[in-house]
Amino acid sequence: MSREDPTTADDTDDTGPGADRPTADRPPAARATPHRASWWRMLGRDRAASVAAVVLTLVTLVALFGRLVIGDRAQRQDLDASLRPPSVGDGVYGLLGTDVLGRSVLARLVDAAATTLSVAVPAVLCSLVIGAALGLWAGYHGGRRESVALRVADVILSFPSLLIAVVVLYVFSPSALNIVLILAVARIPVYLRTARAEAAELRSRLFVDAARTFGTPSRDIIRRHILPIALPTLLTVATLDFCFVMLTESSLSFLGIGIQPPDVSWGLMVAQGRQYLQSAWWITVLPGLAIVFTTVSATVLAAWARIATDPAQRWRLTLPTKRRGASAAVPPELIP
Amino acid sequence: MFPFLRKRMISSAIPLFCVVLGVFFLARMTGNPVDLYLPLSATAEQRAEFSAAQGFDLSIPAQLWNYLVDAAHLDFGTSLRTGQPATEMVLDAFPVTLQLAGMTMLLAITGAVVVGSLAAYRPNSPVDRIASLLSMTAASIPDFWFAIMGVLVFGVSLGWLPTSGTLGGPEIWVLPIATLLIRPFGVLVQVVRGSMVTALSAPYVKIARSKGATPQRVIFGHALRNAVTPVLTVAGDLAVGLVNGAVIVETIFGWPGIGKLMIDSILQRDFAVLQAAVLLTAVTIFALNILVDVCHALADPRVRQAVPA
Amino acid sequence: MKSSVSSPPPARRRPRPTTALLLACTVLVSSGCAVANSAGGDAGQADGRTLRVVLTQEPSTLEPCEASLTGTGVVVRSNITEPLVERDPDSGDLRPLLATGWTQTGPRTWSFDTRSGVTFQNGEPFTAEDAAFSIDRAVNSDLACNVEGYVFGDDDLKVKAVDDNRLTVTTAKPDPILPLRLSFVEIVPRTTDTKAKVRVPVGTGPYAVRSWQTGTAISLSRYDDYWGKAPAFPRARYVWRSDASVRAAMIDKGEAEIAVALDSMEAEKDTTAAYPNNETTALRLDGREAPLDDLRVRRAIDLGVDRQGIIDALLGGLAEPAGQLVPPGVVGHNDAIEPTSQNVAEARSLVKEAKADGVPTGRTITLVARNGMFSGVSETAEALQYQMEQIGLSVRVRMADTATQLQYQLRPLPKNVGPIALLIMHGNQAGDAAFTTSQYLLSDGPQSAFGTKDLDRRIAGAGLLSGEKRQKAFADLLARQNETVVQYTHIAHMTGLLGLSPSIRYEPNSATGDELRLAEVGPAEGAKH
Amino acid sequence: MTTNTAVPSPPAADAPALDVEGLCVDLSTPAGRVRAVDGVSFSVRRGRTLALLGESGCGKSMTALSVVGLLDPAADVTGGAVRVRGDDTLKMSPAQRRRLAGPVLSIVFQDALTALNPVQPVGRQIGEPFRIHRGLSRRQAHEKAIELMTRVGIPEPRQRARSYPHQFSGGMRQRLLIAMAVALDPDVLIADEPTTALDVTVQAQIMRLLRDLQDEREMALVLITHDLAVVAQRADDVVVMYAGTVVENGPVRDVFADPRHPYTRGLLDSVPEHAVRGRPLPAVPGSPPELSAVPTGCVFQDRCPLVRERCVQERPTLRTSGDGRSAACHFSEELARA
Repeated sequence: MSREDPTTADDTDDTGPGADRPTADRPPAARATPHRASWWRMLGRDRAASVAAVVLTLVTLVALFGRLVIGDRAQRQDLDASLRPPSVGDGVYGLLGTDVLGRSVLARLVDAAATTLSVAVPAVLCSLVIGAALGLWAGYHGGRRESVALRVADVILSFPSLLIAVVVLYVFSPSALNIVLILAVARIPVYLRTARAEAAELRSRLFVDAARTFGTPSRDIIRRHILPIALPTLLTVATLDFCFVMLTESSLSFLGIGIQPPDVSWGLMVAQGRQYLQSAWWITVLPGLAIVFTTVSATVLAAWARIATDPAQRWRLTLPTKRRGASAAVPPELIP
Repeated sequence: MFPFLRKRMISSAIPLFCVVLGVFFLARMTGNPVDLYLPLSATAEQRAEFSAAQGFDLSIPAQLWNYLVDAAHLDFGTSLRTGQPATEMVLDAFPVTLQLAGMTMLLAITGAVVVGSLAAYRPNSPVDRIASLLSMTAASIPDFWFAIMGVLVFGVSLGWLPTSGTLGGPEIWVLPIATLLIRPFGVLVQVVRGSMVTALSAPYVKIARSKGATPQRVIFGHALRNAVTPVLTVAGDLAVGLVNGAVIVETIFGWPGIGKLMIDSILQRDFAVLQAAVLLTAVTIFALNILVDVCHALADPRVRQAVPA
Repeated sequence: MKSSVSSPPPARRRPRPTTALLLACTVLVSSGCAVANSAGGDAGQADGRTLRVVLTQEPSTLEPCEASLTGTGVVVRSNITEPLVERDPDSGDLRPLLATGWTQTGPRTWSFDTRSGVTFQNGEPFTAEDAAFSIDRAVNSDLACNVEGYVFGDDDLKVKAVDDNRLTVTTAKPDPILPLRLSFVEIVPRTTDTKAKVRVPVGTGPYAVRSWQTGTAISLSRYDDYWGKAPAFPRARYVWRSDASVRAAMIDKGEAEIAVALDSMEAEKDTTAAYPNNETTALRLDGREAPLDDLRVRRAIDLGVDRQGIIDALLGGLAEPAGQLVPPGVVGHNDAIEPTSQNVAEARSLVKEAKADGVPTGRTITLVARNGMFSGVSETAEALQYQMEQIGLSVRVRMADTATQLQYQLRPLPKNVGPIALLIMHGNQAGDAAFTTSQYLLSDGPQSAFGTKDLDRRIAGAGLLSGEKRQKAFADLLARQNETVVQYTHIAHMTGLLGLSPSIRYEPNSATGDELRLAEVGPAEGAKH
Repeated sequence: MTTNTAVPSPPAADAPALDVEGLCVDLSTPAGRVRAVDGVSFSVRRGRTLALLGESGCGKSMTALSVVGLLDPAADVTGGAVRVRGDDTLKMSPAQRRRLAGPVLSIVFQDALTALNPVQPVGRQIGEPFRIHRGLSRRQAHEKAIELMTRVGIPEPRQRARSYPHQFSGGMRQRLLIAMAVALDPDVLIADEPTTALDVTVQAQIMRLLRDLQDEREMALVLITHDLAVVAQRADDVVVMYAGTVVENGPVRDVFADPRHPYTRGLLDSVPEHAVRGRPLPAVPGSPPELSAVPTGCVFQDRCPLVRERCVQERPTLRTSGDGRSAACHFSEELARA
């Protein structure tokens, strides 16, 4: 368990947490409001995190509404306009150049944002929900259920996920849905293990014991007492998993079985553009940058959110960056 | 330690059996390879004959039984593609990938410990920011893209390294390892940094400093070993993920490793080789998991004590 | 003065795990070097004596009777083993090789004189007995050789060595192109295994297999007792890289002298050479499924495709628009057929017309293509998809692997998959349209989706003719398919792109993709030897 | 072997072993930078015990950490001097400071479980100062560790030296921590709430051990605590802190008998006649100000029963009276008379 022990902050630095620290005479409920208000302020104080938030918001907006703006521009081919370099002279859609089929790279980036997110988000959510549910259940109950769940995770992990993807996608057609399912299944063990570890540690805590003696059903204990504590870690892992999912999807495209045309994803663009690396860098570099920017932003924001949701560390975020002490960029639980 | 190892091995048996079963069905899912191996105009009789010779005409349970019996004798059959024993092909390819992955993990862990510790020692210093940004970027670069860039830049433009292949001196290792390395390295730097930051803010580190310990002593003598547990876990999972990376790297650089062998045997519907390769990989992954647990126990006396329980 | 003792000697301070790590490191490095060294025996340096060729993939086997598989043939044919007769890739004429001459002695019987003074690489002399054995082994055995199915169909041949230098071959039906068919049979010594395929062959060719490091390289060395002209390079080595940019990089870097199948955008480099490779790409429309069962829709697709645009943008401008399945130079090629030029308006109106007649033109057509079929295949599929949608059809692309694509390509065709437009690439290596028509145009041809009785009859008839008549009959039936059947939307006669190091001299020809004759490669003028 | 030649030689007997003067520590908080320690001064001689007394958050731990140079990155020393053997440690390079850490200055923390490295055998940790400062071999350091463990009363030290922290009870762990701190006979030992986490009987043992060690080694002891009883029994002098400032100091006996600051007085008044050791600091009505909202006038004005107009306007300075005592109250004389 690597979460910083709250006592650490207390005995070394008893004024550190300052105003945000709960004091005995202030009921916890009263604390909620100022905190919510200070989220923005905390975000604003952290330049990296605010940039990351802006990038992610932008990506999300583009993914949600981009297609409405570009219409069919992402699909519109013009073989005569093949491989035009980025220029300001060809209107908005020529800004980032064209690909080999004469399609606007800008429009394709926009279109691909939606596809990329519509693969990555469901895949991550599926594995998060299933993995976390199984893991919490296993970890809370322990014993045989725990070892069965862990062994299942072992089995899934020991199949190379890329190969399963290749088999399934070649055998059943390589649809976006199949990609989502494959990636979701492949990542379940990660959440399962993380959730189990958290639940196993928490199950012996006093408040869980207390709940149990009151006859609370275990389902409710898990939901009300264990899940909220395990959630920040799980969410961090999930955020960082976006990176994995996007990269794997890209690798699948490299092998020719990722997203199928006419759909387009960033990974597919990188994979298809790689052969033009020397002659038309923009086709492959720009979507690659989109992946990098999005995942780096997600990582930065995840690290920030993790500290922000940890009462023992939150205060650090309110400091100017220069003197922020122990802020873990990535929690140790991160399992890519 | 030994009862622990024994227990882990026993508990691996059932999952491994599941893998054996899973591999079988995975391979069957890819369909009958008859089209690939017979002439385009092969007659129905020829097809039937081929299927019979390969045992594909039997019912699935019967095929499964034969496979299990043979597997119990460590006989995984003959490659359809090359006619060689599958076991032999797999064992030829395995060391290549193992060395590639081993070197990669070694370098990734060593590099990540150094860089991550430096970053963690002065959080939010320029060193830390650069290290964090670079590691996050490294972790999100598509590996095939990096590989091809590497070939073009270091192989062709600069001419420092061979473009690909396994023929040559130690320099042939650079690009494949670098390609495999970027993601684990990027991720591990962040993990090391995170857990080192936690460890370095722990009271025992303050105590060590109060004894006059130098920064090196503080980092390597005190904090690192406490920070190592999450690093080990993540490193173990990353090592498992290297199989995926190996598929890409070996494909691009023409390395005769197990990743290439597996993808080829899928594309060629070479069941025997696929089964043997996946099984060997799975066994390795199980062994790796056990190794990670052993390392946990070595690193942390509290885990060691809990083991017999 | 400063205290020197505050930090104890580093060696003592190092925790044990570090030591273990270092140890592991050493072991790994040393074992790594071991592998590198073991593979490095064949050193990959440019020594001017070794011709280094980079292929797309490792041949699965070098069995000569599989030589009609491109991967195997490119290494084996005319390098390690040789046939009795060879086809000149430029003129299409047959030339004697291990046979010095041949005559048709009866309607179904041919007689071949074999060359004397030829020895196999194992030292045994070549006789007609070996030729008979090789034909028997490839065509009549249970080995299920690829040559058998591809070239000879189901019928067995009767082969007899009359004496050491003459053999007779009798076919079940009259076969005017038997010598052409026999140009696909590679001759092996009679001691070759008849029960199983061999991995490493022995032949009479200019090079013999020296070693095959599985997964890494195949090395050949010059066969000193070769009966013909000795090749320029004493050694040759094949390696394989599946990524085209890596193959191109190896030429640029000087790590290989020849690289096959480069991407078309490398065409502008002066280290590349383009050559027509006899391959033709086409969309095979499954006329059994609506809306493709309507002739107007098929014709509309043919009209909707922008061949020149695809060639210029995606195929590096190297290919030629196609109007038929066989390229020029093949017997049966119809010079009168013009490639359809794009006419979107007409195509649209045809689709509209069909729709008005109740044809479900909105039904989604699946465009199946194979990864790695040619450079730019997925972009081509996307272009076709777009162009088909432009004329009012609904199309999705499915990129498949070889095995999956074969299921769509070969009979029995998959059921319940809806209308399929299959991107095929057909290579007529033999130079006679009979090989094409019987496979792709016959209603029940192994690679044909449908046909008409009329066309079937014409195919059968043409196959029995020879000379000018044969040419005309096939040419007519190819035009006929374009008018009445339109199973194929022809796209392009393809061009292969070879990477050639400046240090060598080689003229690729239309057969290069199937048999890369190392003996024809020489050092460049002025290059040091 | 070598000696710690870089460390300044011990000062004259009557010079203070530790002299803190006008120490100011700023802390970055959500509300901006605040002054967590504001002009704290005190000094302590060898063999003497000084108690830093105050409620949680009054800055006493931060004062201690600044003295040993272990402040959190969020905090900065912005002024003052910490003189050890006559030299200001705040002006030293990290390397110079490291040379002091252990042989001159040493600290004991409250929570011995987290203060001991969980993955190292305790013997190794206790022997570490010898390895760092005296250059002893691992074996020699181990022997020294065993000696020290014997001294602090660990039974079977030879066997237990190879055990790990989690295998010891809380009291034993505190003993180990103390052993580590006194390993090199420091001039000054700072004990930051050394007994808070322990139960009452163990507390007494630990305090006794500390006293014995202090007597034996002639250390100056800075005892940070909020336990009045401990101060009364153990300390020679006391510094009472409130909201980052010193409100009163002087010999314990005098201060406790006759507090000259209303805060001290409040503390003492709230204790029953015979205070039970280990009782938390008794409540003075109200709570200390947030560091971000320390009033401009007297820091204690919000809770002071004697607050007047002047207290709001003007912050009282620490005024020294002739008897070695000082207090930061405009009306300390008044209080003394009362």
